[in-house]
Amino acid sequence: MPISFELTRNTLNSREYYHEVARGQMRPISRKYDEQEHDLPVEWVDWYWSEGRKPSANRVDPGQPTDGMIQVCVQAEELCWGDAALYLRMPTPALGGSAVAAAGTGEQRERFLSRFRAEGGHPIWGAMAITEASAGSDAAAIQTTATLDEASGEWVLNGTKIFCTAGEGASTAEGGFVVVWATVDRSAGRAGIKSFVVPAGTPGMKLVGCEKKLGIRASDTATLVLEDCRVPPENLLGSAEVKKRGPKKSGDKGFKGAMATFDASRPIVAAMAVGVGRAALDFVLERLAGERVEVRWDAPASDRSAVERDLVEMQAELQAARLLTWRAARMIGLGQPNNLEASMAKAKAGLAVTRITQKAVELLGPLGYSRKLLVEKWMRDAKINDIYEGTQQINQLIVARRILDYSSSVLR
Amino acid sequence: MPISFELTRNTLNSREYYHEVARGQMRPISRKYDEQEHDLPVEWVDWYWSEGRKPSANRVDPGQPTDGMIQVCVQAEELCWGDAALYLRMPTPALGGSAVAAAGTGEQRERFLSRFRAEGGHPIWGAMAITEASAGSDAAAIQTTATLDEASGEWVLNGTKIFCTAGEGASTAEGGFVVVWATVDRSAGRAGIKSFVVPAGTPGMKLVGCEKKLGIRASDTATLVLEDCRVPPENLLGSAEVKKRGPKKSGDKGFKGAMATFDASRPIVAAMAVGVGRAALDFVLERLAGERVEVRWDAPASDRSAVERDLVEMQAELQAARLLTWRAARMIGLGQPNNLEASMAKAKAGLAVTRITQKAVELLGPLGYSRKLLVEKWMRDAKINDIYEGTQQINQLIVARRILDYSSSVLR
Amino acid sequence: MIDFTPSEEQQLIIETVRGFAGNEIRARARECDESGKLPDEVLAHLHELGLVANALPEAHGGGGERSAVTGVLVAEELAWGDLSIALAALSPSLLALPVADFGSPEQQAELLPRFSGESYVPGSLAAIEPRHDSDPLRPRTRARRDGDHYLLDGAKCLVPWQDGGELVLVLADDDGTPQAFLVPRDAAGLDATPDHYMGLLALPTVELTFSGVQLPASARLGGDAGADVAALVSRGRVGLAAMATGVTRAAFEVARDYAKQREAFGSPIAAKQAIAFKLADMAIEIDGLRLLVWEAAWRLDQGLDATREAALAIDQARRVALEVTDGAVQVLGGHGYTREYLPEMHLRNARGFACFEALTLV
Amino acid sequence: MIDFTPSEEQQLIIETVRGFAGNEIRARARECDESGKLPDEVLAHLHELGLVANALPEAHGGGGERSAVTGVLVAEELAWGDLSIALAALSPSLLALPVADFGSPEQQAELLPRFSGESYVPGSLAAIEPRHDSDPLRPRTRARRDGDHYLLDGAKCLVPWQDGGELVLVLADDDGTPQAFLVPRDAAGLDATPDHYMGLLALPTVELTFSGVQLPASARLGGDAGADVAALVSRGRVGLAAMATGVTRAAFEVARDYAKQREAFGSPIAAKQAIAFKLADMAIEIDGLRLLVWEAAWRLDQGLDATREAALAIDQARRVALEVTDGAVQVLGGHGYTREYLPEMHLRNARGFACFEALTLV
Repeated sequence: MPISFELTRNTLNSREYYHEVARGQMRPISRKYDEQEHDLPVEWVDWYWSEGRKPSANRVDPGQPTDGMIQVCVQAEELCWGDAALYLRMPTPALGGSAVAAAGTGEQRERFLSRFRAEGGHPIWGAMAITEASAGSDAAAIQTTATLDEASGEWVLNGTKIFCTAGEGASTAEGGFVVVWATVDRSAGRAGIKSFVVPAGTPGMKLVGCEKKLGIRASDTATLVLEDCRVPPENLLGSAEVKKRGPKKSGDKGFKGAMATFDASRPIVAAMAVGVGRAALDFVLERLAGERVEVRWDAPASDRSAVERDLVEMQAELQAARLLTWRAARMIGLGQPNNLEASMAKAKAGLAVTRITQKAVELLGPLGYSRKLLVEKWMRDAKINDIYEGTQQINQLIVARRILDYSSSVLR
Repeated sequence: MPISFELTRNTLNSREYYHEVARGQMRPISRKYDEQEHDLPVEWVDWYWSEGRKPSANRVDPGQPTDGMIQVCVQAEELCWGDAALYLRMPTPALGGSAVAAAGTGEQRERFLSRFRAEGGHPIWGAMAITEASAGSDAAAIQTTATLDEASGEWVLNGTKIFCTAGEGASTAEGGFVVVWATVDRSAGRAGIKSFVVPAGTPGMKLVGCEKKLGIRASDTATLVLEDCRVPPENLLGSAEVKKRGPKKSGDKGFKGAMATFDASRPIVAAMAVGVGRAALDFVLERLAGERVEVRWDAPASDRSAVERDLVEMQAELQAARLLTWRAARMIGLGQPNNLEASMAKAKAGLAVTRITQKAVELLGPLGYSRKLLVEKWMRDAKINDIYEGTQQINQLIVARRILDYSSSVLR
Repeated sequence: MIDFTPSEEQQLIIETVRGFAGNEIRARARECDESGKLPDEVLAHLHELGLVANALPEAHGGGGERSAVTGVLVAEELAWGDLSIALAALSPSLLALPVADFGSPEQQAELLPRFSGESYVPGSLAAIEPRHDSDPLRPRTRARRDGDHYLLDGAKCLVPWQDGGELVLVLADDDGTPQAFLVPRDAAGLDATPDHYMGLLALPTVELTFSGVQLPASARLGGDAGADVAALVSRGRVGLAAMATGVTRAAFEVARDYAKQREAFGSPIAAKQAIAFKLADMAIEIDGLRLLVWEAAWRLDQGLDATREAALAIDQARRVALEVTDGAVQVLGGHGYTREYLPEMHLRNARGFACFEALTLV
Repeated sequence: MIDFTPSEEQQLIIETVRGFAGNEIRARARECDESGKLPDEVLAHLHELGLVANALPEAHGGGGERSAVTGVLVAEELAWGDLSIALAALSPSLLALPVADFGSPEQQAELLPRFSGESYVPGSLAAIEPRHDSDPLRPRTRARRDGDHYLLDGAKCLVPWQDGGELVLVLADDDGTPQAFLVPRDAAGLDATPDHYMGLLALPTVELTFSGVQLPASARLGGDAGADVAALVSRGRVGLAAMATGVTRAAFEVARDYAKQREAFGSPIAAKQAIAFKLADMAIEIDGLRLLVWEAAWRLDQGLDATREAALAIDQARRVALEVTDGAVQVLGGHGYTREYLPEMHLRNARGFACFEALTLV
């Protein structure tokens, strides 16, 4: 394909559809579930389960060309333009599904994921539980253990997981599941870390509570305790074998494989960020245009007002973030390694939308700061993009290692 | 003293005098010696030697209150408002003098510094030679050696020094001197580093040449080679004894003492930076005012033009840098340790004036970029402040260690 | 002679307020933010310290020690404790200082003693309007002279409105110049609706609408010449910039302490340059901001024009407040995003400085 | 379908130009900067590659392969080699492309073949004026219609002015709209004085003054409707933003390589987060800028309006060019401040993007 910036008809149709969903289904309840922090947004969850997840819903014609992962990014952008927290509360396999899809067998994919496509039933969620109180960006420091009970063949999990997005739904609604990262052999370091699918309601997995947060308050960020939580051997994703470090550290491929899930998910997370940033930017542009404050695209920098300059820069930053995101997404479809590009997109998008939404609050003065509008909420929501799925700093670190050709032992 | 921002009459008089010097003696030859990169600015050097250094010249009445080091900062600011490169080319003991004053005996101070106060004669310079090709910010990595010739009692220096400010004048004009840092015992690390006064013209000290630079082109940034360069024992500053590291690392006090010279010099260097930044800012303000572009101080941010906002921010940044500088300077007079505050001032001033001068070029459009005006020169000159006397990064490091209470082994 | 050392008396005040802020205010900050309520006992205690009364004229029961420099020193420490509580504690100044500066002898005699009495009486000033380009010096709220009275029309927002206050000082346009009017809270035609913001959750604020509110001519401060509203606005900017210094210092300290205690990859995250340099930059910016605030306050005390210096201080305050509090959230990572730690509140409060005007006065 | 892969033909061009830029241009960059002279043999060689001629109509000896996307790919690579040489190598476009777009058949037949001939012929466009608020779309240089001719009055600066050129295209105000005029370099009343800047030292530029320069009516491009000068300016911004990408990439690479090789405190400085993260940010910003440039160029090729996208690209280019080149100097420390290394030149050149307009066209 030559260089092109034209979305396919499929993506355009799909974008139009999700924009309408965002506008019609999400925006009207945005403020409500920001204020009712831990309540389940039933209107949204039920609508998505009964309507939104239908294969036909996204208006994509499988017989026509698609933009592949870019289309997924466009959808995520639209829905997060609607409400990023409600997006994260959608009953989907989410990151838990990505883990099963990436590391699971065909049987496991069928067993855990098909139920999300089955008609009827009640809403269910998937989630991934990695972070621990003393293992944040440093996932290799995980303390949760998985011990093989030789007698039953079961794995016995013990530990506490925090910051588990969608963890309340995934751990409690029958049919959902949490993919838990745990170490089977602490002496093996990263190589000893494995992931286990823990079905909702499994005895020993206990929901302690959800974080009270700055933003994305409709999203259930759970703390889960695992106490002698038993899962059958067929719930281990990948091999049980621990490959101790060889001379070239080939031993931690299991861990690296797990981390690679992020290369696929980061463009989507970046697209989500772009959606929040665009929500704020669209709103500010429209509101100020109503006050006859508009960007004169052909004006020289020396003649711009301060507000106008901000609006230009916000749009440039958002578009740069979006294009970096699409590039990383496109590489997935082309089968190209995108570790560098995915982290570039995530780092750029997180920072750009944090700044854009903060600036949007400023540009609207007391209106921007007021809870009467959603702009202040978008600023609070946006900040999570600098933090989750690899903080700004972690993504800078990944980019730096790649451009310098340094291993994680040289640059840390 | 209570909090006050009122300069003494002495400082005001002195400022007025040096402003006139800057305007009358320096500005007219600024462009000339920027273009004639390695030429000695004879008008300036001769004027300073015959007039400028007279004790009466600075219009300070010793019987009246002074602002102490702040007065020195104000003088440096004015002269660097004139021309930072010519300031660095002034025939003074400069950093070499600071080293002698800080670590030398009374006899050494008299022997090396009095000649700068003596009437008549020809211009002479002092300089300090620390940096080496493989020892920049990492001064402890110095390779230049000083070996004691037991027979003669002389020290024999060998090595190559780069980035030696005023090194051409100090190494060649009879009567001047270079303070050379060298190790007497490599195994002792920092504790083995001592400083030696090498008089201009000492056999074995050879001027290799001066750097071609982005800015401050009138300043001679020399490379000096020391080949079996012999200095008498009485030219060693401080004790010859090497205190090996004790359990509490008290052993490197000699090195630390030498580094402490920077605590005293950094406020002055920061003030020099402020002078360059103010030159650009004053010019832009005046020029734009001529075009009826002015800051309305009482206007709200939402009503400012982009240029107006820049002008507000530039002034705020410059004043913040100036006040941080004066605070660090004031502490010297009060006998308070100012390592943290001096590095804060240097870091802030270096960055602020780099940005201010870069912005000044932008605000004047093609005029700012043109060599017809001095703004582009000030941008080139200003950048040195982010680099010499401890780069931006080194000063951030010092500040970080202080606020975190970390030693250099924990945070490096 | 230039100096940066508070006087002994100021140092004593700083230590007292800092101690109280650290022990009493900080401990309640989160609870107040979540509940949207001010701690009455804390305000009562702070009132006993006489922070506002000290600045009022002795003739009206005050301490006669008006000093903007002392004011910014106090404002920083209180805001270091908590911004909402700081604004509430100093809100009496919003009425008392303008009356002291521009009120008639009768107004001073009537109003000032209230604020130096035994119990805390809140003040209220309406300077901000509900539009993107709100400008305290060019209010769209209009005062129309009609015979021996004024009629006020317009709207204000972000007006502190604690229980127990009787008057609100309102900035309104009077024939092209901004003027300040003393308005009874229960005046006919004045409607107050609680409003809510991203931050300042503990401070009760209202949106006000004025529909032909009738006031006697004497309600306008400053006699025939009127009040110097520009000076009031400068005093407001300097006070707010001082509070921004306090908020950012609080956020910085949480981040610094967290970074030293939190380990990742085998060492404290503070030992990583990316974190350490960010903390260093924060510290530098906070100190730079504080010195700008001090200079502006000093000029006010000298009777010099401080419009420019107030503008420089608030300009830096807006930038620094956002950068430092956002940076603090970032240093804490996931924890910074939760309401278990204070920086997210500091960020919400700090972003408000972009639109705050005259929420405190020095 | 969205894609970010240059076509095979474009890839070949990129590799050819990159190879030449790396081997031949970069090696001469410093010498040209110091001497203030362009390397004729390099320009001759680049001309042989047909970079400009390829874009001209086949009817006039060109390759008929006009593409802004190809143009920005080439511009980035050349500027990665050296900005002055890149501008000189592509300067024929400054005349040839506007004539191709808006010239009369006679003008095209007369002028275009010159630029696709055997030897290199420079072009020249005067878009910038010597004032702080220079605006190519609102020139103060005025063209006054007087019967069957025009009279030009005003001043321009930063006009590329290599030996061998005969014409300069001048943007002037014609009764309220900007128009483009073909002016012989030796026209009476036209005075050219060499001018000098902080950067672009190797590129000869002049300041022009027009004192009643008389031109035939046909000198105005575009017939009765005139030329679409706004489109020209957009094409200029996109081209310049592409060159900014190249300059920043060059500075970044020097900094990256230096940081890996330079040791301090026992390890390469690139292994320190403060340096490594700075390099990471540079890499991200450069890639983001490039994609904005590509999108704007793609829109031009699609015949879509690209005013907004060109503005976004040049806005980012100005910021990124300064930040990255300044950062590169910083990474090199003392060495970065010397003219032994290239980043200081990159910084001087990059700062010019703040005022550059229409110094190249795609």
